[in-house]
Amino acid sequence: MSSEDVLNPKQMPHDPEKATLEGRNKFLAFWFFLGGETVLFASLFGTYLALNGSTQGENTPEHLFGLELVFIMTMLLLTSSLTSVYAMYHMKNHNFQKMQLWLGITVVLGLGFLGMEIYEFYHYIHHYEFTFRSSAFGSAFYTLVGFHGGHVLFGLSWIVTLMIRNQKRGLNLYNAPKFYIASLYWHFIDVVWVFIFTVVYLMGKVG
Amino acid sequence: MSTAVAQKRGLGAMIWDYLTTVDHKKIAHLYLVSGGLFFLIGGLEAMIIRIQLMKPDNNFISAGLYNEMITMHGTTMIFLAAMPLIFALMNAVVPLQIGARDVAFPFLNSLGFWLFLFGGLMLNVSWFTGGAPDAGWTNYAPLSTTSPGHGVDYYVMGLQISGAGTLIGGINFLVTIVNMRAPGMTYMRMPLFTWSVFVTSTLILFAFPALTVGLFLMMFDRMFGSAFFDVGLGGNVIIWEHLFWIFGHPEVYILILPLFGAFSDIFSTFSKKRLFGYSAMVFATVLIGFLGFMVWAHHMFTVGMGPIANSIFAVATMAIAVPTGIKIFNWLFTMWGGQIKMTSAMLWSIAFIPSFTIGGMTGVMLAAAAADYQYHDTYFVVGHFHYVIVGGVVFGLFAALHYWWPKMFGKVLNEKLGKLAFWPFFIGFHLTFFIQHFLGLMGMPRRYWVFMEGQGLDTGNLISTIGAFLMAIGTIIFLTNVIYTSVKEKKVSGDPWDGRSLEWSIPSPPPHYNFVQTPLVRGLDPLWVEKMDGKEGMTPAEPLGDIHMPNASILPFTISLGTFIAGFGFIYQVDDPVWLIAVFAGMGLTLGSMLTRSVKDDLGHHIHKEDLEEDIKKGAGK
Amino acid sequence: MRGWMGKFRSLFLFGALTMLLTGCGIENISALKPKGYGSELLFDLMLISIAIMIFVFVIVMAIYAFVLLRYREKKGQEHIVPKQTEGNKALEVIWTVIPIILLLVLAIPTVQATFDLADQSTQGDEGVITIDVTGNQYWWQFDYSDEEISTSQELYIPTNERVYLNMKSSDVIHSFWVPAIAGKMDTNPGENMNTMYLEAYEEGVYEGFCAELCGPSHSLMYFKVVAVSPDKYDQWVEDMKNIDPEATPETASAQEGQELFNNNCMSCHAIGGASAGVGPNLGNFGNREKIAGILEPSKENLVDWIVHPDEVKPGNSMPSELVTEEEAGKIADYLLELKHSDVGTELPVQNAEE
Amino acid sequence: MADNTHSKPVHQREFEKKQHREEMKQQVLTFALMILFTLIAFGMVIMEINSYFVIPTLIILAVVQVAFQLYYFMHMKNKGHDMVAMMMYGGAAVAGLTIITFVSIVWW
Repeated sequence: MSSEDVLNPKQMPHDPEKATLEGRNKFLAFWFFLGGETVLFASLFGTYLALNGSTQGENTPEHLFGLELVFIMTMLLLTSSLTSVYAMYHMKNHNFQKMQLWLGITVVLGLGFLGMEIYEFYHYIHHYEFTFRSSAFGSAFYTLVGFHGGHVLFGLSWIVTLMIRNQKRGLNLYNAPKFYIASLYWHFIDVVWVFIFTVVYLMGKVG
Repeated sequence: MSTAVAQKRGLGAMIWDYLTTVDHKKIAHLYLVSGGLFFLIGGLEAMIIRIQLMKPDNNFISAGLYNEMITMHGTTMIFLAAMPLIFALMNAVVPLQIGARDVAFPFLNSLGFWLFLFGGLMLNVSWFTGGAPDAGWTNYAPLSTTSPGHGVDYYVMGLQISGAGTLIGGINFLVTIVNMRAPGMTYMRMPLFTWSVFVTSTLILFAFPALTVGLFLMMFDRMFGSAFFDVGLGGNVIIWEHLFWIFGHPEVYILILPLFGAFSDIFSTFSKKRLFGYSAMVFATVLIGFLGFMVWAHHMFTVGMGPIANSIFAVATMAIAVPTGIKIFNWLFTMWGGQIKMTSAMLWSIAFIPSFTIGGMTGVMLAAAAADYQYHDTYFVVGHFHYVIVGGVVFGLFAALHYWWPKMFGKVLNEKLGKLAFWPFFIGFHLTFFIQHFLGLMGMPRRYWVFMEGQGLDTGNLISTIGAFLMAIGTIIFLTNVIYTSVKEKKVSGDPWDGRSLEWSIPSPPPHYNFVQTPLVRGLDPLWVEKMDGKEGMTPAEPLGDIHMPNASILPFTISLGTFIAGFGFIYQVDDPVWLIAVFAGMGLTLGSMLTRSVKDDLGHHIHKEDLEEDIKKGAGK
Repeated sequence: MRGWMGKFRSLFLFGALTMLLTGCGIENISALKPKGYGSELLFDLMLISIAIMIFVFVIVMAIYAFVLLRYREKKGQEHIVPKQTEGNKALEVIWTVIPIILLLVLAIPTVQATFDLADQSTQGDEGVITIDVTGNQYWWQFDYSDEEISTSQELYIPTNERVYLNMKSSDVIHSFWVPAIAGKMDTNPGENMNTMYLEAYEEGVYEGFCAELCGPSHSLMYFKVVAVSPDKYDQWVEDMKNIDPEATPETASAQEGQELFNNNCMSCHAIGGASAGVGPNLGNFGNREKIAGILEPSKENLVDWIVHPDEVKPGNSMPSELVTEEEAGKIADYLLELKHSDVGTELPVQNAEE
Repeated sequence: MADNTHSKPVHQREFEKKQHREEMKQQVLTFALMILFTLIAFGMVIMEINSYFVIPTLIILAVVQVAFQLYYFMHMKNKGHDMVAMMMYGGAAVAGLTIITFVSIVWW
């Protein structure tokens, strides 16, 4: 298949994201990258678990965390995972406009999550004077959750860039893999969050 | 762009070509040159260390400078010399061995190189800006977190940048090997070098993230006041040791496995026999990679992990001797009954077997956790890992370079000079490092700036220093050979060694699309199979047609340059917030380049059938 | 031979190995001349592993030599194509199974020794000595908490008794290593404390090292372990307990030195009594084998060290030129007179001979 | 490769659409279960049940949720994911070892 065909939106196969060699390469590479990310986050989780007792005072996990906010954040992120599944569903049915719509909803939910996380950090810093520098627990907490937040931010910018760039020309074999791996990334962010709310917040609350 | 046009151009155009190239063969050249340069720098540092230790109470360099030397020697040799030289081989050979026209992600391939280079440059800039890192290549906290000056900051930023490059390279080769194999090239028909690159890339994928995290924690502690390794605020310094070795031990296998693969190819080619026990070799490679992840804590036996953890890691470590032993015997039996041809490449490989066996043996001795209470951090360990890394990796690099040099540059390295370089290096190597085992047990700890008179260490250290000079002479002869060959030697055919694998079925150096037509692979050692059937070359698996190739791009360079600039910003913003400008400018350049790459369609170009026919007439078809 | 491997020593290979290895190194430094329980145990473990490894090496080299001699390509044979053997199941099983057995043979004593050296069962029992070891940049502090004695650089222990060490660091990671008596153990900062034990068989002055890179003067962080008979040890404890830091020295110069010392040095150092904290406790200084762990005990060297500590041990925290050279001479006179206990001074210092 | 880009017969397209709908149903069900698990997890912590029971349960719930994400949302259950699964298992193994290490032998 020539590269001109790749940009022709009319010829869409069943799995547009894996129809070209380039697409298959991207698909595989991205999964491998996620395998590496697993180790990256495991190292951060390990560090957090080793240090979450080193609170140097009363700012302990039990004392700090409020579950209401975390619950809403979890719901937002879980839902955004479903909406990006919807987006991919429409991609496979070659319905570009609906895909864009659902991606848009995903982005809005993601922004909501990010906003609440920023609020949470702000709250800890100003209300409890619990900062990155105040104890080893503080460093580990902000690093782990912050790394995840950074991933959310990057994921959002990525999806938005893709949406804007391809708004006019629709779905084709060149950009389908890009959309697909962006959605994989978004799911992975959710995977990490499941462990964060379990290990950091819920287990922190249990003590 | 046709290949004919690309031949004659000026120096500026050539530099621009290398800055923007995405061709795996040219990227191999880049890795080779920069890795070779760092190898010389690291070697120079080693010589300074050996001169300082030539006699007791020596005062050749100061204590602080000595610590910088050992730190930079280790860091340079591992990250900036051995790794890129291996990447040079991977780039030069793997796509050819599997019958591919390029790697899966040519753009990322180039990005990986430039990140590595800028990371390496960053580390070495520290010499000129008030002191190199001085906490050892292992950079243990809190010595590293409390080290004054910016040396350790350079370590952190330099390794972070080059580490990102390595990770990208690793993923790239994984996908290349999984997706880009020619028709008929099943996994169990891949040459052992390709197999070992596959396993190595997997190790890179899982090992480097741990280093990334470790370096981030170190960076946060040093530059942003966090408390991971600050015991005063509840930090724990053992975290760094674990993260470092979770990365660091697989790193050792990342270094040695590709060269195991190269040795397998070399032994088989120069014995004119197929590799003995091919499937056992593949299995052993995978097993070594797998076990490589379970043994990192044997670097930490004296940390105080307790007898249970120490015993578990001791036994797991010993287990690695089994697959390694399988490999040694399979190599020996590959030669058994063969027609051994003593080329320079083979000479280095032959020398590797006893050297590496000794390294492996001392490795098993070190694995005995309790006995390690005596060996740990002494010259015994220094002797051991140099037997593995020089006797394995460096010998392997020399062997592989002699073997694949004609494929990379079209000329066989001069054999006489090749053998002349071998002997001083080989003898010097054993002189330098064998005695160190004894020095260690006689009471010489590692990383000692001076040793005292009257400790019985004088003679051993002097012998060691003499050996180091011999190794330097060997290296100089090899460099001479490279220059001599490029000036004097004649071009050779595509298959100077009577090769067995696919890379020897195409001209040397290969055209930039490698294969005019993708070959059809009909068995292990595909070219040998065809030769035995009396055929000239490979049977094509596709009709002659247009070839799709990726476009060159300057963006990998600018992305990496951005991280380089931002790195300085991060280091110096501690002193003066003005440097944050550099952080933002650098990140801006990096992210801007990434955005450009993302929104600008790059569909590559085609080489047309007519041009290919033209090339075939000139001999590209063979 | 007290080691559990003693019986096997008489076997030829082990005997030869023992002879060969114990020829290496200097008495009271080398790990190859074990003088204590730990080092002997580890030396035996080394012998077993070396013997197994030599066995393997000999086999590999025999095949290697045969192959290289027999299968070199000869002139006129260039066109012969050798038989392309795929492999050999039986052989491959053999060289998988035999190494596994050999490794098991090694693994069992390894695990035994590892647990043996981690044994702390008698710690805290009546009469069992525990000493707190603290690594500092670049000196060692030894606190005998039961006796309220604090010393530095020289660790006194009784022979043939198990002495426990509780080890930590006040700054960066160090590693405590006395090759002739025991192995080594890291001293970690923070709350990660390690415990090991020493048991010396013979009286002697044993060399100790820091074995973990700890800064510019890492290689100058020597210390001594002075093993004396239990009686002499009790005498030493008695002497050290009775140190009177106020005692007036004999010479006038030393008396001036005492005053200078009290005014300039006491904020970091102490003489006798409990631990000094910042700098080493200088009790019994006049009887030390070495100044600062590395210099011969002469007035000249001591003055040099007091005035220019950074030239002797780069990067250490003692301030330079705190006193003039003349004042330092008086302080040196004072310090070199501090001979609180003669115990151990009669033992030969191994470094003199070679 | 080229053949599946040409226009397909209508019935095949219908079949594929139906397939997608089926899969979508599964995914919505998965989502519902994930929400349920989350509710249980939060509920247990809010009700302050004995922590010896809660912590293992929380971890199991999280692992199951993550498996749902990977296998259903990210399609790891589908064909052509062998290599993917291998690498994810590899990553998970290293991740597990790392975490076990950090909760056991980075001692105090």
